[in-house]
Amino acid sequence: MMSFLTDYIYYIGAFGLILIGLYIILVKHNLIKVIIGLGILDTGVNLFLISVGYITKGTAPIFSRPEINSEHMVDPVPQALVLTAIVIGVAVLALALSLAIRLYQHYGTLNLSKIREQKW
Amino acid sequence: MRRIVSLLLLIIVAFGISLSLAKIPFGVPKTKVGRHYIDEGIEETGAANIVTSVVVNYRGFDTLGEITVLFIAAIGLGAVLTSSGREKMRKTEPASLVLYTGCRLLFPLILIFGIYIFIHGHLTPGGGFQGGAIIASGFLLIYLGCRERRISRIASNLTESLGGLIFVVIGLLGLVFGGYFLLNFLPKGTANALFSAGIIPIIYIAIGFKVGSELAGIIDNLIEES
Amino acid sequence: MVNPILLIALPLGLAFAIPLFALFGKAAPKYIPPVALAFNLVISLLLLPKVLENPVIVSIGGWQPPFCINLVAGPVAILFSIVIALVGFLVSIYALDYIKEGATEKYHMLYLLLLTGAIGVVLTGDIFNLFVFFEILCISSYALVAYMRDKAGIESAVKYLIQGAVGSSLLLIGIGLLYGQFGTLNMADIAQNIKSVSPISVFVPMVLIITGLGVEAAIFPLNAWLPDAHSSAPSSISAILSGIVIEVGLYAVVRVIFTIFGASSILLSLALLGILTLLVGEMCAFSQNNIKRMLAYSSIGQIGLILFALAIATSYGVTGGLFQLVSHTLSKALLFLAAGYMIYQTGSLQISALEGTGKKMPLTCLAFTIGAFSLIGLPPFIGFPSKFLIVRAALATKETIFVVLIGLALLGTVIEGAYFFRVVQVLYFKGEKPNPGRKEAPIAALIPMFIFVALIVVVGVYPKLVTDVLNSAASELLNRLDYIRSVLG
Amino acid sequence: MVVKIIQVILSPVLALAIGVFFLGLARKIMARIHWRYGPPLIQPVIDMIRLFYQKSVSHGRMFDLGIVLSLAGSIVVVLFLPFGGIAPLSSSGGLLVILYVMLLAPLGMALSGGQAANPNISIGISRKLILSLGYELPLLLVLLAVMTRYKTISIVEVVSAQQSAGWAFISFPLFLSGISYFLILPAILGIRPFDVSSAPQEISSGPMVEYGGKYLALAHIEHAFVLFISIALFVNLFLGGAANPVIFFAKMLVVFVLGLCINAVFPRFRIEQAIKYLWKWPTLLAFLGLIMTLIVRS
Amino acid sequence: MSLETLLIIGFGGALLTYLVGKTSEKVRDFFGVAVSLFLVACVAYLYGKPIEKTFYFGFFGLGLVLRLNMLSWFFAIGISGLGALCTIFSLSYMKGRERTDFYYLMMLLVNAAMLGIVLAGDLISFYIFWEIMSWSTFLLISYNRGPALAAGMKYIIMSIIGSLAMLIGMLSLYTTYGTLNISEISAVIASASSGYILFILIIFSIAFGIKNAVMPLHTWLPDSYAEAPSPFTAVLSGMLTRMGVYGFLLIMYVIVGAASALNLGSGVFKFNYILAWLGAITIVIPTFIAMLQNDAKQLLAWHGIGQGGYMILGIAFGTSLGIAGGIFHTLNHAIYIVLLFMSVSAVQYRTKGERDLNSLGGLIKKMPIAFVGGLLGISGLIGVPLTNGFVSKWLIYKTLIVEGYPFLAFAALIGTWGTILSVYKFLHNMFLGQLPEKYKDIEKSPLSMQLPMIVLSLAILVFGILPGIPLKVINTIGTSFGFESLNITLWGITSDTGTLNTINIFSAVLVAAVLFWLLFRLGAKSVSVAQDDSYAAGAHTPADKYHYTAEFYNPLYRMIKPFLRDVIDEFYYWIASLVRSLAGRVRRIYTGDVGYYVTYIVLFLALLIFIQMRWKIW
Repeated sequence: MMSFLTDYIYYIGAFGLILIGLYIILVKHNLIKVIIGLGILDTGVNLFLISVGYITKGTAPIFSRPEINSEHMVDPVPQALVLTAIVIGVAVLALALSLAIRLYQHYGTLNLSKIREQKW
Repeated sequence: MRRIVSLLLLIIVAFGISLSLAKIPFGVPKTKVGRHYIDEGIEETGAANIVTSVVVNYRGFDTLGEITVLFIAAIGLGAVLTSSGREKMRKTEPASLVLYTGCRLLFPLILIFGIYIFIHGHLTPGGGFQGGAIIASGFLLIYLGCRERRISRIASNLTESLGGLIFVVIGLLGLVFGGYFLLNFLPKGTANALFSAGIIPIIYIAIGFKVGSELAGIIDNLIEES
Repeated sequence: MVNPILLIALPLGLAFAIPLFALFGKAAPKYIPPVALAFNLVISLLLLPKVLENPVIVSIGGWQPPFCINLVAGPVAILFSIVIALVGFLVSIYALDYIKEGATEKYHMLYLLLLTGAIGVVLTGDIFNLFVFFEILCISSYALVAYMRDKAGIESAVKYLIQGAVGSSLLLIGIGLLYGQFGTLNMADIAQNIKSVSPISVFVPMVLIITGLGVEAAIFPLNAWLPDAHSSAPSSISAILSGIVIEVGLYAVVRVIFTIFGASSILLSLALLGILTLLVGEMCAFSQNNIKRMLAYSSIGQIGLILFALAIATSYGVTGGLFQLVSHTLSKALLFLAAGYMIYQTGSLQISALEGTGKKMPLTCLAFTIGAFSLIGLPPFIGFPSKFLIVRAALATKETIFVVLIGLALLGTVIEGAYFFRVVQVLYFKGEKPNPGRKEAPIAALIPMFIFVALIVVVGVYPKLVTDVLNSAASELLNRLDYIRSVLG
Repeated sequence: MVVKIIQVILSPVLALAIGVFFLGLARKIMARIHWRYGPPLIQPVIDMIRLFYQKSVSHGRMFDLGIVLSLAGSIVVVLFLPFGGIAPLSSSGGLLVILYVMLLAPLGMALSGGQAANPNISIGISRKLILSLGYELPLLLVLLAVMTRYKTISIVEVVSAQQSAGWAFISFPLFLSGISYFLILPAILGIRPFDVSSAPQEISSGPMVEYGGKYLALAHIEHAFVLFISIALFVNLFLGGAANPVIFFAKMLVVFVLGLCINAVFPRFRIEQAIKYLWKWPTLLAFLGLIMTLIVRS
Repeated sequence: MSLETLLIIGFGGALLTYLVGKTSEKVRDFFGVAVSLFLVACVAYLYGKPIEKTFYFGFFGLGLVLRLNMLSWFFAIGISGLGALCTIFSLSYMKGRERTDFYYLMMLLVNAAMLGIVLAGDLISFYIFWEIMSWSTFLLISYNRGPALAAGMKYIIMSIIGSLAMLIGMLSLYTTYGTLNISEISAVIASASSGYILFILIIFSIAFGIKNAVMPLHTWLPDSYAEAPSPFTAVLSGMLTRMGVYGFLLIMYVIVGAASALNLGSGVFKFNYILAWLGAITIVIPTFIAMLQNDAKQLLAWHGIGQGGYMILGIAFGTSLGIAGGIFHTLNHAIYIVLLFMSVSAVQYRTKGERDLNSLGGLIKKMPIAFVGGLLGISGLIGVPLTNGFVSKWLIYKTLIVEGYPFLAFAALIGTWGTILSVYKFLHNMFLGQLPEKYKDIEKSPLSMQLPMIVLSLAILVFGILPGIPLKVINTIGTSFGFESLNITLWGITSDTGTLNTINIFSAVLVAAVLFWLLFRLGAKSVSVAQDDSYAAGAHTPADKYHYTAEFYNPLYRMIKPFLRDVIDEFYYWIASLVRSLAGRVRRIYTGDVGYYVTYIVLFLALLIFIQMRWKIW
């Protein structure tokens, strides 16, 4: 059990974040909270990607000196992916917040269960 | 009720994912593509920072898309937020002199630091995005400190589009010279030298400015409206 | 030698350059999208003959796949890029006059980027790159749905954004799981090794990816964003959303299932899902009074039909599905464009408000009627050959389940007929005195509409024009080994 | 050929004579049943001739044409019916044609009456048509039974078949049909108790209310023909026709008197009552007859 | 003169008429009439020239075939001829209406489409023309606003269902035999299992039964007939509905072939026996429903259904007599029903659209031509001897009796008597009886209406007295189906089980009529008085024109009305309301709450995973 935790702690953390984010989006009615949930979800996903590429006792994949040993360099690809994913997440969050502002100006509330003019 | 249902669903999902996750042992080197990059990257791209070489060269196309996404976000934000016509100036009492001066002192330094980050993106950790974010934080500082200062929309828009254009044009030049889009057609130079890695620094500089102005624009818009 | 990369690079560059053009004049930006998309159309048509022989593989950065991102310009991709460029081009012409208020140059940028994202999704051969372009597609459509900044638009955009964001996060998880297991992101490379690991550990990422993409593809339980977004976006955008975005999403789903996972065993459940989607969509559309919502729900129904046809997974079926996809794109885009100006003139979204429009704006109503007939599948319009192919494919399987399902699908068609004919009646025959304050749509809107009409009629009368492309596209989708071989050499 | 022509001329005259004779006979017998003396037998003839020279009103072209048309129709039917050996045109379509040509008479009457805008006429016509629907139901079943029984639609062949095989009226399945026909006979004739359509007391003899003078005379002639036709049809179909006119006439006389005596005691039906009656017993019998015929045939 | 040029003239002419109409009404009218007449000329010219030509491979490599044989020629001439007459009739009827260009466009389009249907030599082009006909008909039925919309909706829904059934049948044939060419299919289908043939027959019968309004599928017809613009109602009732008969002939005797089509099932459960019984039901019930109608067009519409039953009854029995009767009755029905609708619409045209039988009357002197048309029309409909309807009905009855189906024959005959009652009411209430005050001074129908009516009246008499002319053509059709030939004389048919000889009847009636006319003239001169100056038990009829013929058969109604509810129609409406309420429930899925939507997404995910866990679909 303990070993499982130690082996998979990053995964567990990552998916913990993912599930928390999803749970927030599922049950919360406040738009801001939902957006926060989206943020948490993104973070979890990014953490998961990073930890996929991790190597035990890994080092950053940078040849600050050419003769450096590349044995334990972690996988650079997930890091690139995460970079992209972060930026995309930022973009989505920014757009979401701007929409939230407008929505509030229209409805005077951010309670999603009250904002139901578009239905059926 | 809703909570219970969602918990139930999430448990099922988590269980399923864990099944697949069990096939991905943590921390053991496994990935062939990544290995290839680590082994060959420095010869192939001349960038000491493999992550950078991956970001800008191997998977440069993703990065192009990535800045496009940020660009879209900035535009969309503008489209959603710019209140048509009326430019409303909000009444706020000016900040204290210390804060004011401090901000104006710090701002150039932050700018310099950001620029340093993305100029050395191919050597040290960091790069265009990080640098851009730092620059944007500088602008944020200005907004917080001295309220009446505004970046000019025109300028930021031009920077954005120029940055994007430079990226695309470099890619197209690669297509022209070598028949491949985003081909690293410039001399690679020696690793760990500032002037190395061909197009990578150029692209990173473009990205840096672009990201900086975009984030600044986003902040500007948000402050404008809220 | 034209390089498929231009299909993405040109519009992207032009979109970036739009602020520069804006310096030359307020009106300059709105001419950029038509130009760019006309370029794309020409390039795709130039590529077409070469592609029909064997797919063009373009690797970016000059490295060999799987070590770089590569574009696969196969028949499917080129077919889609032709459709996207064509529809985008016509709709952008329509938008010249339709989009007046708001920050118009932002609209045109977003529009162009949206289409670029769509083209990128269909062209790319790298799954993470697919994700990136998918995000371009989604985010720009979120922004465009909200473009009018009215109550409905903002609300729909928020809902759309939340669902889309959840979907893309799931997609990303799936991609991460795949990368963790195969250490590569190249679709062909993954497809090559897909059978080397235990089914369940591949199934979960597949499900995650299907779900993530399915949100855009409007598969039944995932399509709740669609009616809101379609009905409250500007009509030109509704046309694009319904004509391109969901089709591209469906393409992604099918590509993932057929090519990457070769999942022939879940096709039956996909077919059931398709029929479910069809029936739900048609039912909801049947009980609508808001014309754009009605069209939106009917898009759901059509997507269901397409999914069903593709899930038959015989060459007939896939050909029929792609044909139906093309015909739906043309017809539905036409319908939304026509409806756009009707609504603009009547000032109301209610169907009942359209009474007597047929007298005041005859050409628009004619276009609408033809689109509706084509969608129902009446000859001599394009909807008929596609429906013909689908039914033939379903019957050709000689399996009871498919025959029953096609029966249900045709039932859905009857319902569809019911509501479309109702609208046609309202347009022409309802209401004694048409309301005076209406006039015909401007020429800039009529030209694209009637190009659509011409396409619908011509292809409907002479389907041979497209069948060759569709056949080779179907064969590309169906045998993944050729795909793998052509990418990895 | 000459024989043919003679027959063609002869049979209508005979028919007319017999019909008129029956009319007179009818009044006589009625009177006797009512304990009156009654008019002489040739009274109808006298009436006709007198009427024929009286003044009359006409309501227009159709008013004249209609009655002529109906008389012509009756004549044609007479020509098609074998009368003893005399069957001038019997080979021109058989029973179906007769059935249809019998339409011409009421149709003509109705048209001619219809042009005169008299409420009584409308009411009378509607009653007559309803009544005809009432008795056609059993009549058709009867005719179908006969035609099915002898596998032909030609009435001559029906007759000849009976001459070999014996009367239909006493052969097993068809006697039911025969009885049913006998029951509906007065309805076909429009005499009591089925004279709702031309009830003199309530709607002043319905369709004929506008008739006067020659119109009325022709209407009487028409009635005489109908009388002849319906009885002759019965004789042909069920009593095996006859070899020579005399026997044929004898059979007709028997049928007529019987029918009259049976029905004379009834009061007049209201129209619904008439329909109900006609659609109950005669129809039932005719139906049974048809079923039986089918069973026997297979 | 090839067939595709014929069709091109048809369709192109329609479009041209529309375009011409944009410039000038007069030219448009002339042009439209010219096109329709030209089509008649072309078809007539093509008589007896069998053509079969594959001309177009664009449609998935399926050759689209156009072929002309006796059957298609027979229908083609009827279509083009009646189409031309109705177009001429419309000239004055449609004058001054709205959207007349559209009307003529659709009218000619429907004609061209019907020509395409009968000329089609393969099922796919058959289907294409069929669909074009359906939607253009829909547009024309809805042309009169108001209640016409519901009628049009009913029509199009049912015909979509029918054509989808046809699509399935067609494609199942295609997947089985790899061809859609009618002659090729008919060559190979004989080898198929009887079950498959039964399936094909049934699924096509749904399509054609809907079009021909066979009893359980008839409900679209009355409303559509009543609401469509009257000249088009004539086309609709005359030929368009009878495309169903053509389809039955095609599927039963051309494609499947008499040999196998007539021996499906056993005993009373033979396909054609059941079909015949459907036909019989279709005769009886609608005819008696027609008796209850007080709307002239509704009444004729129900008769349209009933007469369709005769045709089905005729062709269901694969005997040469029956086939001949069925086909001939199709033609005759077309002629007299078109004539009747024309006379109704003439009255409508003059009385400002009045078609309620209870408020018309006495028009005989005002509109004599219309009256004669109506008289001959109903005579044909009843089947009075010497009108065309008599001959075809005679053939059908004779078939039924000789084949030994007396109950079917009974149904047919009793249907005829119902017809007599209802159509007499039709004639009486429109032209006879009292003339209402407000119609005192209406003048007779315009020439462009009289002309077609005269032509059709003559046609009725000619075909009634010389049935040999059409019967020769029909006989060749029957023999082409493989039935033994009838021996046709110019006067009728001779056979050992009773012959038909119209000349005897004709001459007899003529002579007798002449004799009695003379006798009549012999009598004392009659003074002619006004129509309504009539004897009413001493008093004059009251001056206020109370309409005495309202509810003509009231006693009968009281008796039979309870049994004649149109239950089937109510059933369809029930289905429709069911679908509507179901749809209303389904859309509740999309509650506006985004939380639910995300729940759906996760639910979908969880469901798929669960299914995989449980059933291992991968």
